[in-house]
Amino acid sequence: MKKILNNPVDYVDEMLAGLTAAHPGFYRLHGESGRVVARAGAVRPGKVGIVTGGGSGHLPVFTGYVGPGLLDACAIGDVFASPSAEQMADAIRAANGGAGVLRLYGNYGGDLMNFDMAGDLVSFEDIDCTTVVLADDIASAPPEEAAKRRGVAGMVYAFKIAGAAAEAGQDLAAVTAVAQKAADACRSVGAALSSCTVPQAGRPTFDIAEDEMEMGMGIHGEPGVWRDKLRPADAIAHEMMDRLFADMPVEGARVSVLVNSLGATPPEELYILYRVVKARLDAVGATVVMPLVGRYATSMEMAGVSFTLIRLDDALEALLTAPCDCAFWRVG
Amino acid sequence: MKKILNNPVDYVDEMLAGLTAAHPGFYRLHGESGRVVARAGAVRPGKVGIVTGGGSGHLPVFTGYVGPGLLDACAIGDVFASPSAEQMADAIRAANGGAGVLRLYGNYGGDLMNFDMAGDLVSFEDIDCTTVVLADDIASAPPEEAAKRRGVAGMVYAFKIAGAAAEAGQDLAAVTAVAQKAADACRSVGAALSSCTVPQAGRPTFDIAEDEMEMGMGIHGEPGVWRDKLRPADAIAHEMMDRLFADMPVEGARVSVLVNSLGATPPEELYILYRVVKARLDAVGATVVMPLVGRYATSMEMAGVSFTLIRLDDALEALLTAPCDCAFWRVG
Amino acid sequence: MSIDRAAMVAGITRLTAEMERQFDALNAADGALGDGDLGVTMTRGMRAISGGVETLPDDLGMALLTCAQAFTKSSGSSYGTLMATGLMAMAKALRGRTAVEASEVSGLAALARDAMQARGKADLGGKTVLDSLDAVARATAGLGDPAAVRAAAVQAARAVMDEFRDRPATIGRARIFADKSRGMDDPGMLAMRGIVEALAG
Amino acid sequence: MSIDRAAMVAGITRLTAEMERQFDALNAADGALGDGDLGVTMTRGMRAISGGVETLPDDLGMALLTCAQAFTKSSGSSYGTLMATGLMAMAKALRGRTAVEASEVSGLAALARDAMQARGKADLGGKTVLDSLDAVARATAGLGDPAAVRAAAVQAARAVMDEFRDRPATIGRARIFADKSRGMDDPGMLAMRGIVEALAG
Ligand SMILES: Nc1ncnc2c1ncn2[C@@H]1O[C@H](COP(=O)(O)OP(=O)(O)O)[C@@H](O)[C@H]1O
Ligand SMILES: Nc1ncnc2c1ncn2[C@@H]1O[C@H](COP(=O)(O)OP(=O)(O)O)[C@@H](O)[C@H]1O
Ligand SMILES: [Mg+2]
Ligand SMILES: [Mg+2]
Ligand SMILES: [Mg+2]
Ligand SMILES: [Mg+2]
Repeated sequence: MKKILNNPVDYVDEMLAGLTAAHPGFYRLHGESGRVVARAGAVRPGKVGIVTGGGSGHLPVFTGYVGPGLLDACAIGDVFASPSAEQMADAIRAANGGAGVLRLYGNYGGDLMNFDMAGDLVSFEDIDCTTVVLADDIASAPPEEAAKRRGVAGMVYAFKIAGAAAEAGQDLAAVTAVAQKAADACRSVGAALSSCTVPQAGRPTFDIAEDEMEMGMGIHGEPGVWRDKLRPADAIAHEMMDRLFADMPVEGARVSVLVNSLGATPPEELYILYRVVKARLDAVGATVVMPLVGRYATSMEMAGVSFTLIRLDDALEALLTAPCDCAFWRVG
Repeated sequence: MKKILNNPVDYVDEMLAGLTAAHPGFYRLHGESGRVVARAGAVRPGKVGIVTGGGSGHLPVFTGYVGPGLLDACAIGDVFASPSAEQMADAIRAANGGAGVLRLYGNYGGDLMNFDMAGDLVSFEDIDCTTVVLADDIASAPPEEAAKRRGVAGMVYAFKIAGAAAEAGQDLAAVTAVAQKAADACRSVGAALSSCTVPQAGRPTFDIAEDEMEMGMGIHGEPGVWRDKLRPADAIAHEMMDRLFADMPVEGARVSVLVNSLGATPPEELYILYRVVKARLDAVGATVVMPLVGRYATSMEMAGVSFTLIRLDDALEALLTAPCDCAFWRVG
Repeated sequence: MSIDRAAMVAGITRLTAEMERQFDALNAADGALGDGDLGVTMTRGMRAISGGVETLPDDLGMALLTCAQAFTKSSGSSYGTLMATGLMAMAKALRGRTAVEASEVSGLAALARDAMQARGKADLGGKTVLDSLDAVARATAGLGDPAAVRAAAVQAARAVMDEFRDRPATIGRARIFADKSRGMDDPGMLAMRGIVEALAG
Repeated sequence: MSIDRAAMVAGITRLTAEMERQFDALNAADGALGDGDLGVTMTRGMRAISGGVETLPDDLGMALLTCAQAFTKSSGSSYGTLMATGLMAMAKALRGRTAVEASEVSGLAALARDAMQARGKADLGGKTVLDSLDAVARATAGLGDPAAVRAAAVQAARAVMDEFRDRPATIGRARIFADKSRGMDDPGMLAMRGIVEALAG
């Protein structure tokens, strides 16, 4: 896939320059590194802060979800690379309103170490930090090793729910608990059809034949559960729903579902898939609340799709449907 | 590019089934053909209706923009093919609140003939129709032949502005006049990096080498002004701005600008381009109102970008920034 | 020997069969520079008309209106809409009539041509179906004998193809490839030749 | 002959030069199964430390803290963060001291190893930098003579590579290709061998 860029080393900084120039009402750069985006307004004293961070190349994840009812700040790494601990510490400082800060991010080795280190760095500044890590990708480890699973699009639900709790004035323990509850209630599975190119690498991250797809592949090209000929949309959707249902039964439950494009796959195809998703949920008596269909967590120009299912209770549902706003998503 | 689909002949109908299932609060299918989408609610008596129509494969264009403050109904053709006159007539009927209906669509031969024919069909039912056709693609004909230009992403601004005028209770003549003013104030130019595949054709619409791009190419692969090696992002952005400025000077004006992905090109790259767009507008003393950066008018999985510039006066600006809502875009 | 409902139904039957036969040829001709759907457009439209042939009224105007609607319903392609436009123009002229003479064919072809020109805003001489209709209208002008009208129409629809073959396309997607289009038949003219031949029987 | 600020600065200078030399080799080793940035991580970190060498305090604890921060600022890669973690652990232990004896090297290596293990949550024996540090800590335990400590450390950092080469990777992206990784050196262990060699002088 061809990319529109200048010098690859400037990709992320130029992207952030454009993002903040286009949406000054939502985002501002914070700190010296140029790699922390915070909400445009000042931090509300007494509000619990929520920070995230991770590699670039996943817009709207991570940076895009900074905004009212969502995140307070985000540390931004190079494409598919963790930001530094110092940048994460800066994001925590930007999010600090004196009531503590929740670190909410995906389960990847580098990010874990760096957010822990960032916590050490800010502990000298009397900022209380808690951690919730998303590990929603069921294809990345079996249920017995659920803690080893990668974090993928489930992040979007966790950001939304934790963000609403913080906005509502809940304290750090309560925000952390509800974020953990949301993370635990999410299951995702993806299928990739094509690769994408990390600008500084200059060539596709992985190879996949013109008529192949890979079920369960990760958002950086991590191996999935099978690779085979491209199947019809309905067959793909059914298998993904089978896998989700096997991991988390939702009979009679209230759920939300995210049918997410990994980037190049157009909304037309997402809607074709959504027919099956909805029919399968109807068939087990699940009620769909606020379904999301679109590009919520991507890998640049990768073609493919992921489904994320979240099982709701009253508290989660109220927080999910509460207002939020950012340049990429708005609820309420 | 690989596609997630079932039988290609069902692509559009399955897409519409999914779209209406996912967003029943916004969209409903109207009429017998299964190819007309109308707003979920009833038509407000006395409100001017606005209909559009065209080929599928451009989401959110056309169907996506049905909603409060935007369109009332849309007739949907096969991928890149005009809907039938009968379907357009049905869309007009769905949009009719007794105050007349504006047909607002892009300058393509088949659509023109069919919307005219549709007007003949509904004229027996005492529905007054007016027409405004978007012809904003400056690469498709020189200024002397501006009426021959194709309609592209400028449609988004025209939908927004006309929709706000209709919502505000303006009469058919006024809505038509302001839609025409918006159409006249829009200029677009695009650059394509890769093709896309019409499902029933099964192969890419056009060929372009792995290291090439085409400046000015149309959204169905119509030839542009040059094809050459892929250039750096800033060079592409500068040339596109040069071309827009040459066609419509905006010194000191208030403008809005849409930096639009044709599909596969990710938002990261759009923001890299937006830096230059904003700097060029600043340099001529233009004030940017509500810039739009994202996927507003696409060609499925085509890689590439288009810029649309609209020159605003007070009336256009007020209508542009008025509230609107649909599954893909929300203002206010 | 004037044209009445029975003659029209017979013509429809022949034309439907002819379009089925030419399905691939018309798609291929359109696919060379366009979207390749002309065979689809014509077979869909004719099948819809044939399917409703039992209930066609004796009023030839009303019958042609029904035929026109079959095209507006079944297709959004240019040719379908132009066919509907031409049929509607003739329908208006024949409203209330149950028979039409061979001597009127020329005038009806001209009516269709003009309505289609108004709708499609193309010029005569642009290598489109308009040029076929124009040739038929001119070749049959002044003739009254049914056999003579038939022969002149078929001959004109064929000859006009040779006349335009080497000109560049001026309409639709094919216009973009104007140079390439020289030496190729316009698909709409090709379809009209088949229509005229089938109706002439 | 204990290790003081001057010895530390000399070690930093040698290590910085060594990492520049190994830039391509470390990137390539990491690039075989990982993201290929290990040379970048080490040269960036060492350049930052070298750049601030003039203002390093005499307090070895504070000096090591400064070194740790150079890594937390310059890189988000795992190895940089692990380096910072190890340096911080040693910094805490040496707070207020201006000299350290060779006999303490083993204990400091063990401190770093344990802190890095706590941070990265990997197991010993997993073919990572932890195993290099563990080998150094064990090989130097009970030694007090500076030359003997140096020799034992270098020898251990080299020998551990041979010991682990044929085992599968268990950490990071390389773990995904565990089978492929047999027979290949772990890039983090490779970097640690260079670090130990350079510091040993
Ligand atoms: N504006 C027009 N005026 C006259 N004839 C036209 C016009 N547009 C198309 N045609 C005729 O229709 C034929 C193409 O029809 P069709 O395949 O239905 O077009 P499309 O699929 O592009 O809508 C052309 O060969 C030409 O003869
Ligand atoms: N969790 C961990 N525990 C111990 N060592 C680790 C861990 N993660 C990485 N390493 C070491 O770091 C090396 C890779 O470092 P680096 O290239 O910086 O990783 P990445 O670029 O994937 O963040 C590995 O070879 C291994 O020795
Ligand atoms: Mg065609
Ligand atoms: Mg067509
Ligand atoms: Mg690495
Ligand atoms: Mg790295």
